[in-house]
Amino acid sequence: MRLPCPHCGPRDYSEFRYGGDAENPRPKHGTGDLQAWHDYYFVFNNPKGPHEEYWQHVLGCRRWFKLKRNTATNEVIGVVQP
Amino acid sequence: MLERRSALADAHPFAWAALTLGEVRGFTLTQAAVFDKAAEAQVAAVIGALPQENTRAIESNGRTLFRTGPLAFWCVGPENDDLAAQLQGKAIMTPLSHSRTRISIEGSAARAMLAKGLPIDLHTSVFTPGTFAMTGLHHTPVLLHCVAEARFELYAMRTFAMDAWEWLEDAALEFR
Amino acid sequence: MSKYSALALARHALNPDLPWPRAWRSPDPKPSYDVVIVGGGGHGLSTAHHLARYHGIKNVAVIERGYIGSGNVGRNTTIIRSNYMMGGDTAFFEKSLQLWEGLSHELNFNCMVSQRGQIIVAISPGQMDTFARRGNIMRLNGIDAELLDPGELQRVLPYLDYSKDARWPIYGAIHQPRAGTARHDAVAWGYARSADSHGVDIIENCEVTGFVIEGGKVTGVETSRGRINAGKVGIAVAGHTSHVAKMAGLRLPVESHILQAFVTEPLKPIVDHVVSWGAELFYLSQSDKGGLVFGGHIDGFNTYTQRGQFHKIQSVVECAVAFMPFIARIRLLRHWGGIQDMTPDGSPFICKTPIRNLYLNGGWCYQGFKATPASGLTFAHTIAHDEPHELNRCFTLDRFEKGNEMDEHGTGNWTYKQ
Amino acid sequence: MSFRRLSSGGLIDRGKPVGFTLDGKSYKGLAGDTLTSALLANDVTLVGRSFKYHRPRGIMSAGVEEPNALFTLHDGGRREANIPGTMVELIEGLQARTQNAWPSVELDVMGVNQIAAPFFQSGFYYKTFMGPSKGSWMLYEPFIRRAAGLGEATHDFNPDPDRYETRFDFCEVLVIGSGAAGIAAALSAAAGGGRVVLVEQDSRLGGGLLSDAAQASWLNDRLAEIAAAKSIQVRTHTSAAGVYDDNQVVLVERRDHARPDPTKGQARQVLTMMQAASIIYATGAIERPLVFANNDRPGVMLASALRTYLHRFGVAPQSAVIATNNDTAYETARDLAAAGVEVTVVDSRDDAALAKRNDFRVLTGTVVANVQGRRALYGAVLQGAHEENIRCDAIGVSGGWSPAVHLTSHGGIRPRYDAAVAGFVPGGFAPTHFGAGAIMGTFGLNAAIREGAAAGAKASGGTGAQIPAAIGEDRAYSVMPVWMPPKARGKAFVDFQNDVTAKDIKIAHQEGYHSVEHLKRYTTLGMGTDQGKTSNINALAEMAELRGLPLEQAGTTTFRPPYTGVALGVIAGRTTGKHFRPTRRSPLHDWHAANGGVFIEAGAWMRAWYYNWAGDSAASAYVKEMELVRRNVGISDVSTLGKIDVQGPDAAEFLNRVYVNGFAKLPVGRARYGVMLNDDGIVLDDGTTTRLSETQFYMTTTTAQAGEVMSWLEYLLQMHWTDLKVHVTSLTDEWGGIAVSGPNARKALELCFPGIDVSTEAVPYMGAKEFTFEGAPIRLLRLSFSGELAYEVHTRADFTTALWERFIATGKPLGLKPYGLEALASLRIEKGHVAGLELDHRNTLDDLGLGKMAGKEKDYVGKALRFRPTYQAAERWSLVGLELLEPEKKLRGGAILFAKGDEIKGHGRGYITSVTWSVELGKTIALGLYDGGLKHVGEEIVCAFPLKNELARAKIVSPHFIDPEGKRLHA
Repeated sequence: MRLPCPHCGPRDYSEFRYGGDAENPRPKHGTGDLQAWHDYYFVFNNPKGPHEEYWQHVLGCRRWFKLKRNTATNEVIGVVQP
Repeated sequence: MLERRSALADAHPFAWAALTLGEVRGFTLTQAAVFDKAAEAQVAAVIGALPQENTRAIESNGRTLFRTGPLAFWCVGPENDDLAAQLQGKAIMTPLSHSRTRISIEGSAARAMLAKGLPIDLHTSVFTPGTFAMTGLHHTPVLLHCVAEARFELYAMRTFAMDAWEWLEDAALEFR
Repeated sequence: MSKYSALALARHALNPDLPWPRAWRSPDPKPSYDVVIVGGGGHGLSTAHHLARYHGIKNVAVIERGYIGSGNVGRNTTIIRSNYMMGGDTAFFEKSLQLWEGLSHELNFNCMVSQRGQIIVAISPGQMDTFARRGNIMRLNGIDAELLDPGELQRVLPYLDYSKDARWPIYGAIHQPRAGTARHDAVAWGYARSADSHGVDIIENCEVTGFVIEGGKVTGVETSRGRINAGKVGIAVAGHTSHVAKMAGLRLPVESHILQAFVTEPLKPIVDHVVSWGAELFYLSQSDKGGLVFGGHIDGFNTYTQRGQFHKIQSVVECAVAFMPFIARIRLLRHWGGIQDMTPDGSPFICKTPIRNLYLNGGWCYQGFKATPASGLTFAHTIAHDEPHELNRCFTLDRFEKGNEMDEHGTGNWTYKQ
Repeated sequence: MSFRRLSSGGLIDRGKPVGFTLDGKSYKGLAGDTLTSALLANDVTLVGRSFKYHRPRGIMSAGVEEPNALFTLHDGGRREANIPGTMVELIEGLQARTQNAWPSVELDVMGVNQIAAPFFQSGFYYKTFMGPSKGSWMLYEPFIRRAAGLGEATHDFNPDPDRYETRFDFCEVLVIGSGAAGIAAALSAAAGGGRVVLVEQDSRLGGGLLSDAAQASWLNDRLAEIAAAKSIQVRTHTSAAGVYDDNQVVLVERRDHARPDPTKGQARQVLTMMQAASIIYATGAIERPLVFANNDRPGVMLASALRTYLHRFGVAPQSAVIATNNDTAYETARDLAAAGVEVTVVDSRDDAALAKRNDFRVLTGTVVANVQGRRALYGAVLQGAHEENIRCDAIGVSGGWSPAVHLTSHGGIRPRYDAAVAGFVPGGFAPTHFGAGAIMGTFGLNAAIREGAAAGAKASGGTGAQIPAAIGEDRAYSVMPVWMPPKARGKAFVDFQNDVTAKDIKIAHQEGYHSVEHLKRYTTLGMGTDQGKTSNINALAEMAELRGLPLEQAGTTTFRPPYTGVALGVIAGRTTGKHFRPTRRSPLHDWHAANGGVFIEAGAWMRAWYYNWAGDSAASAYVKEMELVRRNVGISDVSTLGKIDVQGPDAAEFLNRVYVNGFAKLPVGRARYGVMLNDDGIVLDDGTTTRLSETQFYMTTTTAQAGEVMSWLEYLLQMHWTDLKVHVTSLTDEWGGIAVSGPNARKALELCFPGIDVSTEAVPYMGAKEFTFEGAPIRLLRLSFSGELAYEVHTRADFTTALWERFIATGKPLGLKPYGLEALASLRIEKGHVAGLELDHRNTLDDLGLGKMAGKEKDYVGKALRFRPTYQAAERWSLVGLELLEPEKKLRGGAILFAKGDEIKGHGRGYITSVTWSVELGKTIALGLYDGGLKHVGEEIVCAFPLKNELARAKIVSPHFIDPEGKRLHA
């Protein structure tokens, strides 16, 4: 698999680390009750299809980015601009 | 003065017909980071033109400059380069001279040897002089800089430098 | 059910035209069942077997999208063991191992349960301490476990790399003699044949497309072969749990990941145990057919494709060659992937859901296969009595809200790192 | 005398004899031979025994699909089993052994299995071996295991002395297969100017053309063009093993024929991870056997194989029957006849026209129903229009062709059945994938060339090139498959390697194992080393007929990588042994090595475990080293600690968020101990952070969590707190660290840094001081992990060794010495600092007795989920200290804790994490977690270690064994 690092361009999968689900909005710092943080941290859409997720180009420029990828095909749809 | 000791002090550089492996010592590596383009301009005002491409280094006032992030640079200058002082307050300066060990790889076999470990396209038509890449060698981060058609400099993490060296030595064996 | 035995085989050998009966029927779905199990994998079929045989609930359908056993029960590395130390795990997995020990007789189907022992090799003194804690808990719960020092280990496993060239030295190992392997396909087929013989309808090539829910209560399922009404519905589709549960409007603490498995060419016996390594997750055994079957860690990112990344394949094979150098010349014949439910704490769910009469069995992470018998036993009990069996009390959906995680290996609450 | 070498023809060098042995017997072959062609030339046709029935087996094919002719090669560490002789290039002195037969393939005692054969029908082992009692399988298994398996891997577990390489490569167009279509594709793609790589698993380019003497000149002209084309890179001996996501193709090159020397760094095999912009599959097709009684007898071969042995190796039988259901076999017959072989064609198709235009005998509407002969055949028994027996040395069979679609389905696209081809063709292609030639069911040579040229043009995005037509016209291809075996006595094999017969498939059908996967798994069909290359379609077709379904509805099989077996060694490459994973070294590594330091692996790090001045084992040395620190002063290497530069206007706010305790008001020049939680409220890491200026902090983390913490901070800043102006950079490699600990620590500093004020006023506890010493920047932090008066002296990595040596030299009068990791870890236990096994991702702040640190008012990461009900429960396992009450006994990490009077079973009330001998208290102490924690101080408990049948009494005490009020820290 090749992943599009927003700084370095397309690179081999082996240069990256996965950072998990990016579909749940993180409660703003200092806000959110137990339920809100539970739903953010522990419950997932886990779709079979397009999925937003975090990756870090950890052996490269160390950029984190939000990637949209089809979990049914591993096809990269693109970097989600913040 | 306290004596400096390189991570490769006990390594054995070699020069064969097809391949030369050595260490470059006596340089200053400074990281400059800013938070916006305006601040980047201020940096440029002090040290000169900054590289605009993410994959090509430029030479500027005796320094080699790499754009290592959207708003971050590696500046490799001569020993005792006081860039950090010059840019104090203008940018976030982090001296990294001791963080990276600079390994030189030269010769007709250099690309073939590096291709054993680096998941990037090293073809002469692609990885041309001036090109650099931040990538992985043997599970550790490295910055590879193509200095000339057949000469490369590999910036390895200091604590992994000997490991990288031993890996390169082993990879080089068939080109002896 | 016509009994399988050496005698029956002889009868068929002498009379070649005498046909074998079908192992299980291929019925059309009835309009309604007392219980519908979604998923014809090991867990679903085991559940149906237990419902029909031990709870007298025989009007049961197992609905399978493809062919039975097409999921992880036929894709795993066939290891069975009960070396668990968390309160809610120990008894459950030991019960499962005990059921394994009698399974071939329970089903009159040879599942080739081979208690050849599992040996896990430690690479640091600290790791020996964590192994010791696990082993002590096992012993205190009547489960077999023993520590091996490097000398003893070298006598049992002469082929590991004990040399100075090894990246990590060997400090010893923990051994569970009763652990081992079983023939994975046989488990699905054996449970299917038994469930079928007790009246369960096994319906293959039938995909569930939705749930019929009225007033917070499930009353049936929509399928590619029409609506099927049901008093109760159990979901046992590990790998696709989120996907199916979503049809019932549920979001779960589950992500789908690929775990790869590998088999080499068939060889005469060389590896007589299940051997695992503490350096990285790595486990290997030799199948009765002679292939070395091994695996490692999940690739580590959400996916429903059954294709793994080659980088991961390399890192697992690197473990194999570094750990047992003689293996280098043996050839990899096949590698494949299974889609596995991963939960934040690495432990499963066997529980009720917010929807009445809808029950969930999933989130198995790495331990689905070895859990198959006890999973069926406890899930059947949970469905039959509408309350958990004592062995699956901890496998609830709300444990993360309450702070009752069961992180057996202290990996931390990350699905993709578990 | 049945097979023989012809006096002329073939691509072998009759001037270069090559000696080799089979089962110790010497033979001569020729340069250019494969092991099997050389054996046939020596008229050796019986080369193995079958898997289940131990039936005599011969050579069936001339390629990768070979199911029968498997050999064991070499010996010692180089021994390898199950190697198809068709793929072994003959080299001088090659030692080959036959397999699965004892004492020899001629008289194999296990042949008795053939008598019991009816018993061994498919799935028999699921139906028996269950009695008499529960565990009975364990009695049968050893026999089953010994009977199963093919070759023997090793006797002595010698490691493989050979060397393997892996490498990365990139290209625009990858062409897989070098038959007519592949050659045309490569030449056409090269016109696009990009990098074209042409891979061929065989030892030379040409594919099917090598078995077709008539095309020799066309082939040679094209090969010359390829050699001249700079942009084409040719890789022979190279098979494409698998195709992975985003066009990563794994190529495996074999170099055995070149006799590589590992001591010269030459690899035996090279694995290339090829990143291809586009891929052209020109993988050809594999001929199918026909299913009839005794179709496995030595001498029954694929018709195309007879043709290959004739044209490539100049080897042929005296007489042959060619049994076919399609047109291609006539070319084989024609060529054999031309070479003087007595040929009869037996064609199941009832078309008189076929008989005419040939100069050899053709019997149409007729099939071969059975075979005469056991260890070598001598005749064919015909059925149909012509019922007769024909004497012959070989039977060439052609059941039609199966396109080699395997690689195209690795990406998840299922093959599609094409009735005209009577085989599966690619079910579709990704946009950057193309197919050409026989794989597409295009069997005409010129059609394949046109298809290849077109694919080359598309793949390269260029206009392509005109490729000259092959010699002669394409003949039409027609096939009329017959799937069911003719009625006759004897086993009719479908899968030769796994001994799966037509009858076995019938049984699987009776029992309801209908789906393709059930069929394969129940009968083991296609599970051998050949992965069913010759058997899959015949089996699927028979099952389809039994079910009364058209083949396309009966389903297809999924092909999994690798296409052919790949040695595990070449997948691992050089990433094994000491290079298995990278080794991380402190700047002081060389000093430790040279000065009696003994190392221990700690994650990637090599750390000084203990020094031999104190003893010759960790157990004996660490106590001396602890005494040194408690009573005098020692130095220790703490360079492995994670160090992070945190800079920016919002640095203080940032730290205030990630640590549970406050950092906003930390004064410049002061350090503070901090604890971080993960979002879930579990302790992530701890460490000290020093404020160097209003906007700059120097953070340290544990050695183990350094990488995780760094990524975590970057994640928060880059993905969530983008409004914060903070930049973080790892300084772990930039700074080395030396811990100076003990009552005389300040004296040691004064001796080392004359003229620098290190008084407690200048550097109070948790104070920091930056200065330059002999050109080296120093960060002096007054911190203590040991509980003694202690400092951490950080300096730039390259200076660390010199500074360390300065401490050793100037500290001599004091008796200063180095201490290692074991003592460091033991000292912290005495002080009750948590580390390692206490920070195991399961414990909360309160479990570790750190709850009070958390700011009541301030917000911090993990605050919300920290307050989940069970995390706040009164009775939790939390940190306690333990003192052993029975000196003659041992405390051990991993011991389970029970209250006095508890029954010693179940899960207990806690466990021991860390144990040490306390030099201070003169007894064994430990840290552990215990239900209710410090509420039980003073109680006697029982530590159980059933693995060693040990019980020991201990007392619960505060984990702060020494100096609880911290006088020494402030001394």
